[in-house]
Amino acid sequence: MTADETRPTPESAPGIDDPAALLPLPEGADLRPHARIAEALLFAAPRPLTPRELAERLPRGCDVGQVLDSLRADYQGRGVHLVKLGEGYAFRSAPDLAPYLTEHRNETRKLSRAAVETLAIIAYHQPVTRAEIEEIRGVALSRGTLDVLLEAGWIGPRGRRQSPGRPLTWGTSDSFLDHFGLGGLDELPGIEDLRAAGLLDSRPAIAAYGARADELPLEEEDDPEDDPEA
Amino acid sequence: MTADETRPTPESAPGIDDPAALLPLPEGADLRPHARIAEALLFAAPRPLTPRELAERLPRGCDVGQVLDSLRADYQGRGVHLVKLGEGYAFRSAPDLAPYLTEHRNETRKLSRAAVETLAIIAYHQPVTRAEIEEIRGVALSRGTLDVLLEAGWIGPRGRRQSPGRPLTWGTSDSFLDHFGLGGLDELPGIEDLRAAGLLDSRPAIAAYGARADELPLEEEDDPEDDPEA
Amino acid sequence: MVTGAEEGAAPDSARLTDLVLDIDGFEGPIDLLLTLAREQKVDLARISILQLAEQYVAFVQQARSLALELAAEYLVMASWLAYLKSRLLLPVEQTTEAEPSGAEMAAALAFQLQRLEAMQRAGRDLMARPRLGREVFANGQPEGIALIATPVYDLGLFDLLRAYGDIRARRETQTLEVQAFDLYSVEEAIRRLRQMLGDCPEWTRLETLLPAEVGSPLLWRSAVSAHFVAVLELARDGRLEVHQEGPGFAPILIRRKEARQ
Repeated sequence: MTADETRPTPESAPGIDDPAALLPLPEGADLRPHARIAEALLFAAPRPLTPRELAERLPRGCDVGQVLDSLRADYQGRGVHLVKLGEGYAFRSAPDLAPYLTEHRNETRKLSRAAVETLAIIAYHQPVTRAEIEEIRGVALSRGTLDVLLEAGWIGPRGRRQSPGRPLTWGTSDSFLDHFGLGGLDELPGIEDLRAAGLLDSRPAIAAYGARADELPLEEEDDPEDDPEA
Repeated sequence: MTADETRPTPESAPGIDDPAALLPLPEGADLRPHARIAEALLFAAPRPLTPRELAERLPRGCDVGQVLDSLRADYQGRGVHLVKLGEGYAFRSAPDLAPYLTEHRNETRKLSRAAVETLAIIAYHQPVTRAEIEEIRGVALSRGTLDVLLEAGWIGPRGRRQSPGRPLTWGTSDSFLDHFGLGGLDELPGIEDLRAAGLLDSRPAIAAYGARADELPLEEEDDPEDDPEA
Repeated sequence: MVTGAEEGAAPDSARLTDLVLDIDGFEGPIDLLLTLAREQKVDLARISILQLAEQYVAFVQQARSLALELAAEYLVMASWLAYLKSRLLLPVEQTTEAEPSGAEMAAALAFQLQRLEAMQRAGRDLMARPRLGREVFANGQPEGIALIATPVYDLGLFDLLRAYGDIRARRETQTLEVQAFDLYSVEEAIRRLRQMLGDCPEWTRLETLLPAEVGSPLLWRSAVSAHFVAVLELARDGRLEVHQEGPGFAPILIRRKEARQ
């Protein structure tokens, strides 16, 4: 076969090319050929192998215990260890190297509109219950919305409201302040600041009832004269 | 994972518990801590890792080439080898131990003769167009031949030839090199001899025959709809 | 390097028949030619193309005598080889420049045969290598390199404030809609006027019929317009007559319209 010419020659593998040469092993013989086979078997196996399973695949007369001991010793202090997992044995990366096998990466994500609004409501109305958030937004909170904010570390529970059902309340965390560059919650701009900054838009629906809005003070904060867009 | 509970404590891992301790490496320092990390990385990775990928995960200032050389030497003669596969490196069982590992062998579908020849032509003549493959084989490629090679992940499109019709060209992939244990295309069996003999020249074959063949429905399969990319 | 020298006997016809019957095993005419060429048992670089052409033509004739159907490309190759053979046998003459000489054509064919043989051998060599998953194995339990993604949200204070501003704006809208129910409805005005029509056989000023208990100016204005619309509705239904003296804001008069029975 021409392929053999380019095949890497097995480096110093004494007498393993012929599997038959391995059968009946004399007492105290070199473990190395068997250790090589066990090493490859444990490496390639899709699950840990028990000593019994190894013995079935190794040449007859081979002391599996000895082979495993010698392999374990070979890998001591290396980046990969031979470990016992239940009844079986397998190679595993050394536990102290776990930090190198873990890649930490920042992943830029976009928050859903619902999450941003919920965060805003929690920030302005804390401590606030889920029901109150839903009332303010006018829609039910979907399951994941609070989870996303919790995972981001921006909100946390703030105890229970002393009202029927004792609902949990939510508030913002220190890392919320960090992220948004706020020295404290009192630095959140008030309603009037928002309006002055053009962040509180009037909706077309208001114009439709404009005649009436002139005469009726709607809410204490909502002085129409202040509205720069009116 | 319950497996972790049975995992032994790392035996004699000198001073690697703190990853930060490894950064800036003095000239001529002990390779061993870095070799351990590279060993674990290569062992854990589900595919070959390039020196660049290793360098990104190793402490700064580490000579990846040296680390790889030392690891390769460590594993020489063992049941598992560190091999170069294309641009990457990976641990693989020693080829001479194949008889002991046959149990893991997943029976791959036998490739047709046409597929084998086509793969060889793509490997040795890449980038090569479908028409050129047909010219070398003297016969039209049947429908499934390229598909089989594509499905195996061994070939991929290599851009279009700047010639009339802008035909798509084909080449081999990294997993081709991985599957056949090749460190690079220059390790293809006998490629140097073939090149020296001029047999890899893109010389058109028997011009007169080819010209007449053009008039025959030989290439009816070669319409653009056949483009496996489409 | 290729000559038309006659070397070796004509191919054994029994052997040819075997080849013909095995036609499905060939990957085209070049592959068949290669098989025939190997029978010459010489280096392909020194193959007798003339002899090869004869063998091939004999093959095609044999196939026809056996009434086997040959693919068109085999017949095309046969005619081309017959042509090549005639070119090789004729004395070399001054041919036109466009037409390659017989020797050139033979050399091109020899090259193609060598090239195909090289690729067939390369394919076999590739397949004979220790292959991943067959002779060589990767880690059967790769632990993988874990990716721990820390989400970083692209959200600034501005976005947060803007969202809160939007919520507040929406709340204002909602409040207005709720209060809008206080407006005097046309339906109510119709109901009210119908009840009062019995007392209006004569022309009556609409404003005297308006409700007195309406509180807010807005509600009163809506009551005026609701009653005006109600008057128009009832007039259309033929239940009352409406009359206005002069233009502009002159008083609107209504009276009951007698049912025609």
